[in-house]
Amino acid sequence: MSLDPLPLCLLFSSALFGLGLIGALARSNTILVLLGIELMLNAANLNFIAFWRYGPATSPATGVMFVMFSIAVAAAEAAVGLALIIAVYRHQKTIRLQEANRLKG
Amino acid sequence: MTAALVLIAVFTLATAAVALSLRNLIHSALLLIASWFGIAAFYLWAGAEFVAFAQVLVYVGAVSMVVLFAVLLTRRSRADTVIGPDSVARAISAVITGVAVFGVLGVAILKTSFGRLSPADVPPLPGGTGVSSVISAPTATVRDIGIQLMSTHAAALLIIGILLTVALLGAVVLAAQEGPESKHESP
Amino acid sequence: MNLAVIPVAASVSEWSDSFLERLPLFARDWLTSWLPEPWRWLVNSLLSIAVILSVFGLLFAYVTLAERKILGRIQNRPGPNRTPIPFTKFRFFGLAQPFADGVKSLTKEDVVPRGADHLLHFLAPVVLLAFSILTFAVIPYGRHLVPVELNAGVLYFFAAGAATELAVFMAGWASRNKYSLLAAMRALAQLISYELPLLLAWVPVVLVAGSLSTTEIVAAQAGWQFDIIPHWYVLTPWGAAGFAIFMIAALAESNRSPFDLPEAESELIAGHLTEYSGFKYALFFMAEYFGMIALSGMAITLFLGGWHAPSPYLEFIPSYVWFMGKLSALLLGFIWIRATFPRLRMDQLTRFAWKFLVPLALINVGNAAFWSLSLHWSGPLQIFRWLISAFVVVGPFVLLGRKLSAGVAPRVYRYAV
Amino acid sequence: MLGTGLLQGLGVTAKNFVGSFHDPARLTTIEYPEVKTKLPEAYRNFPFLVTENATDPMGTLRCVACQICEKECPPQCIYIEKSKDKKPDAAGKPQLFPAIFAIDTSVCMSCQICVEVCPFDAIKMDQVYEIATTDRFSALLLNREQLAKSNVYYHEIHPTEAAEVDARLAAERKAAEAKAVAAAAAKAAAAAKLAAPVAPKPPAV
Repeated sequence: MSLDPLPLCLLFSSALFGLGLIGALARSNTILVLLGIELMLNAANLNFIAFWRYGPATSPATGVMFVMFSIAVAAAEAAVGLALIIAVYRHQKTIRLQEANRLKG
Repeated sequence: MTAALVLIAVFTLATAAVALSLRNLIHSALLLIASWFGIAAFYLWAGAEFVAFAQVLVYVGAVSMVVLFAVLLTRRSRADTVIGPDSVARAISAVITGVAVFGVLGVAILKTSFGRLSPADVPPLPGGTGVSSVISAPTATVRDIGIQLMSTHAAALLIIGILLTVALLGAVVLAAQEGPESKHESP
Repeated sequence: MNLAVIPVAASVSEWSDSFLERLPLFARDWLTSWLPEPWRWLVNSLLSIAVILSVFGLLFAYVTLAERKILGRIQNRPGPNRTPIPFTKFRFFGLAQPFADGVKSLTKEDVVPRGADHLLHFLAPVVLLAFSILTFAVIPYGRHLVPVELNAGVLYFFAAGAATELAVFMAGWASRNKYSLLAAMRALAQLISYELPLLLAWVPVVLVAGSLSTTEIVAAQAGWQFDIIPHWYVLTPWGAAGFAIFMIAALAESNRSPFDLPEAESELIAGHLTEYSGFKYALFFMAEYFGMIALSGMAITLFLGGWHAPSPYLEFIPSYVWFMGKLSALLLGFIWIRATFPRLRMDQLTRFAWKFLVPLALINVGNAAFWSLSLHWSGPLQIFRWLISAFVVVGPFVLLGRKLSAGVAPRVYRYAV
Repeated sequence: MLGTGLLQGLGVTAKNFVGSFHDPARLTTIEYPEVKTKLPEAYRNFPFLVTENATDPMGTLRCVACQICEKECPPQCIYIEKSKDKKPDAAGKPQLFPAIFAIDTSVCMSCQICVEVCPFDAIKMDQVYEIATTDRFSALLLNREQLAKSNVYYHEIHPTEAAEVDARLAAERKAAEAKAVAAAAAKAAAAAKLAAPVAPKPPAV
């Protein structure tokens, strides 16, 4: 096992990605599924920063830029996703994914 | 340096794991916020302080509030925040999938030689002392980020602005209470 | 009043290295001189943390006393003046009052509702206090006194401040009291509404100063016109508007009167603090005052020239004294406002934020952009620049103000002459 | 314009603040334990017994233990035991006096009926208000010694009323003296007429 920072960062981010995946697949509460996806997005951001810091030299702030846009997109995603959850709840009175299985509102 | 990284990683992963396995939704959400703090700490550790503060501002300040409000708005009683256990088969298959993905990624990372990128191979800068701290150590000052945003990434910035506006309007439209005429439809 | 033509020499005054100016540094070095070199750095950091905590802890204690005394004087009463020095008869105008309050709140019973979420109930005040103390790290207290120099200091300040909302939610939810929860939701609505004008109010400063670092923002406000008019941002049209918006939003963010309806001690029980007692309540109280002090410090840094003296003839007074003087003045303003204005209603509060402050703050950003674009204007064009900028502030203010107060009959103040 | 009212309000509070330092008419607080407010003359709470002489309070009580107040007291908070012997009062007449005079202030309702029915102006209403005690039984039961207060004190707390009472008492005493003198003179005349060997007796009531 090497102790270089770059592989460690990448392992960290892939572990976080795996956790987010487990959460998104295992839980049936929509909010938790959304949060799992949010974690996976964050894991991807970690990779960008890790490569920006230790990867081959690119133009000065590309990794940082990417993460910033990604955070903005994540914020939009969270807002719309949670609004969808509230809309679903209003129609179906539940946010368990198994029970929210009708196409008709 | 590495010890700090390991500490941050353990904190982030532990809070995330506990958050995703807890049955109390509020506790899950709060622990996830702690996990987001851990990620911000990682950004700080990596020297991207602007991103770290943006992460805290956006995730802890805004997304957390949206999540907590959503949890509170989608329950009928206080007991609803504690959700029942999910099916075991599902959980096991999810864990298998997640571990498999992590395994594949991990093996790939460990097998890859990052070659000239690893700090040992980078010639120390003149006057530099610590090897790992000076390797490329890219700096992204706020000024750099601002200039980049306004020149190279100007189009992306505009598109993000439009995206955020559309997301705001969409969220409002989706979550807005329907008019009184559709009231009789709801059970 | 051209900000670009500050000679660099003017910002480095003869007093910048005077003994008084460096006194805190000397004191620190003297205290740590016996330590071996590698430890000195750590002890220096710990020492500055200890100094900040004790100075602002004491300031908190005496601001509460000053608040009660000044409120008393404004209502024509003497205020608390009884508490003697312990075991003596010397009262000194009740200067021991804050410590008596502290002992009282420490020894009070800590009541936690049976159904409460004990861990979160305990964590809420701790989180709030921790984050409000974190905000003290980036404020430049004096010429040589900046605890942490961050490239994105202003952003750090507001990121650390964002966690207060979390604490409010935790307090309301963990109490297991529906009134607490409702009040926490109302408090969150207020905090989020006023976060926006607060953030927009400092954008013009960053735009003109060209930096997010607090030290550089202070340095950009150095120098004087004709040796009497300082180059502080508050003395420009957009700066004055930004300062006013910032202070109003700061009032709301720190739950101060007239925006204190999350707590509203005379009407509601105590909002999200209903189920808190004893020292936990004291921690909330402390965090509220720390937040107020930190926001005032940030306002000084952004708009009031930081630690700069208002005139070169007054520079012999060390910079940290100037900072503390400005801080005291702003805190006095907070108290004065609390004594004067009645509490707003919830709908008035949010309408004021979204329909008045946010548009004004957005217009102000444009105004600052115009200001920094017209930096090179000279001669009579400068007067023109001032007029345009002032008009962009006053015009929307009058129009929006008329719209805001439309439908409200002119009030007759029977008792206020 | 928006905000002018706010500025006006700030002006008012600022004026109050400054005024409270130099204008004593504004700062009306009386700092209680050191400075006590002057109570209105008609203020009353619990009764006390008037003595003529502060140096010998028990010897100069006006009370003659007639027990009218004890009978009239609605909550029956007064308890009196008559003395066995008589003592001369202020006018020099031998009178009974209360061997025990106790008022239970936990029962007294400050109705002042005892004062109104007293034919001797011996019981009056007091103005003390610092009467908190740590013992709610015996400490609230005031005895003769605790109740006795001098006429001078009465003048201090109810000056007009006390002056009236004094004037009336003085007039009564004068009338009584005049009557006594007249009676003595009549007696002397009768004695002279009879030329009786019996010595004149001191005048009875």
